[in-house]
Amino acid sequence: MKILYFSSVREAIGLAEEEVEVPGHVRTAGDLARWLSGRSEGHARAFADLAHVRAAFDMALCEMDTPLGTAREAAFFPPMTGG
Amino acid sequence: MKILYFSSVREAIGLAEEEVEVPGHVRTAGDLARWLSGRSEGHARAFADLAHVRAAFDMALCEMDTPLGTAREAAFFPPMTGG
Amino acid sequence: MIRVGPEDFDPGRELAALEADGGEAGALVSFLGTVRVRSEGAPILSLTIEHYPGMTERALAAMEREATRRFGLTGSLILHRVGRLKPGARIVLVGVRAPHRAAAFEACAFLTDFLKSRAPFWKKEETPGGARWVGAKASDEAALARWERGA
Amino acid sequence: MIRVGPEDFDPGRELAALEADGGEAGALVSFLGTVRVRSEGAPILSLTIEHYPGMTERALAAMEREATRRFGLTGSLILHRVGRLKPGARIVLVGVRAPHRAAAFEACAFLTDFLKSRAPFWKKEETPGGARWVGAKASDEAALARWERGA
Repeated sequence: MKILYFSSVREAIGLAEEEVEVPGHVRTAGDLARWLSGRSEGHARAFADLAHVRAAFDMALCEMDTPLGTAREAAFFPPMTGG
Repeated sequence: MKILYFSSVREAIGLAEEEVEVPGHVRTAGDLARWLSGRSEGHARAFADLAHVRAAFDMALCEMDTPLGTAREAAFFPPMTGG
Repeated sequence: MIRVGPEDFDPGRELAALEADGGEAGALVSFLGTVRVRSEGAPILSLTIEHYPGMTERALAAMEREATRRFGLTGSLILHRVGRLKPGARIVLVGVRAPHRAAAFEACAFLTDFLKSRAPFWKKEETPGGARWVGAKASDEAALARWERGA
Repeated sequence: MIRVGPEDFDPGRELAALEADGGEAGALVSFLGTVRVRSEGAPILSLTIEHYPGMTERALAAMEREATRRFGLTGSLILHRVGRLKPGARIVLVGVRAPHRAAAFEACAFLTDFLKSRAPFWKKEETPGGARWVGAKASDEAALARWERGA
């Protein structure tokens, strides 16, 4: 699965994107974030407080309890600040 | 005193403005309108229902019970429709 | 800045001047009103706007001062045409600058609401059925009530 | 119409195109957002806007469709810049056309509110004290609640 990081999440992890093999026990966006947080100190820092992380599956915003389903791309980022 | 008429009030009266000598018993904008309504059939028609007439003294909106005071110009017109 | 007259205006140019002049403000909101093409199904042939010269400018300047005070504007303009206009023609442009978007939206709506029923303009619509003075709408008075409550 | 990219835009030209294309609508409301000059007293040296390409355009197009449906718009545009911008530079232009002013004001505020916290943009401010990601504001979430109640 392709994982994208933006803004402060990208900076904490030090990567804009990576390709990962997601294990079967990862069922939701929150599961995915918790599993990714084991990959490095930067990942752990980025996902330390999921209340401040937003997620999208296949370019659609989702909640941390949204199931992965057939998503091929996931993205994690802080709350958005457009306009 | 200079009296100005606008929009449907002007059309009913057939005058855009006139100069009048206001008698002493005319104390308010409403008094003035009622007194003016005696000047012609057009005036009577224009002032038949004061609920649909607005007034200004010296270019400031006023109510029908506003005293004439030192006003030198009065205007009567229907509700405004700008914008 | 207030301007009332028969001349057309270029909204792009006017808003660019307001933008250039707006100091530190981060938000510019504008309203452009144009002559409608239809009135209750009938095609509009023309719209004629009558005004009370002198009082109009005073009323608009007072509204602009009040909006500036109330919403902390750093710049504003109100342009309003008078005379006989064709369908689609520009009637009015209101533009305001403020540090934040909420104040800018509020100020622009405030000015537009007051323009509708507290500035001495009157509109006469001409359709194939004849000419008639546009009536004031209850909804326009209702719109004003919101600002009076919040005063 | 949606456009996202690093290029500057000319609000006058964009709004003129929207005006020309707006059919029978009598009202055009626009919002222009520019980079502020100061942040909490410190001068802003630059503002860098990051985005999620692809998702941004989808999110803006969905907002535009929703505003069109909800407020009966006859035309609209959303332009948003990305990349490194200077103080005073244009960031975003939202323009909407509707038959009446109330719907146009509502729709423009609706789009601007959703842009703030539901489109994948992130802002980083550089001041003499360093660079920092701009935090989301509670007031921006509160602004959205108004539209959800009214849905």
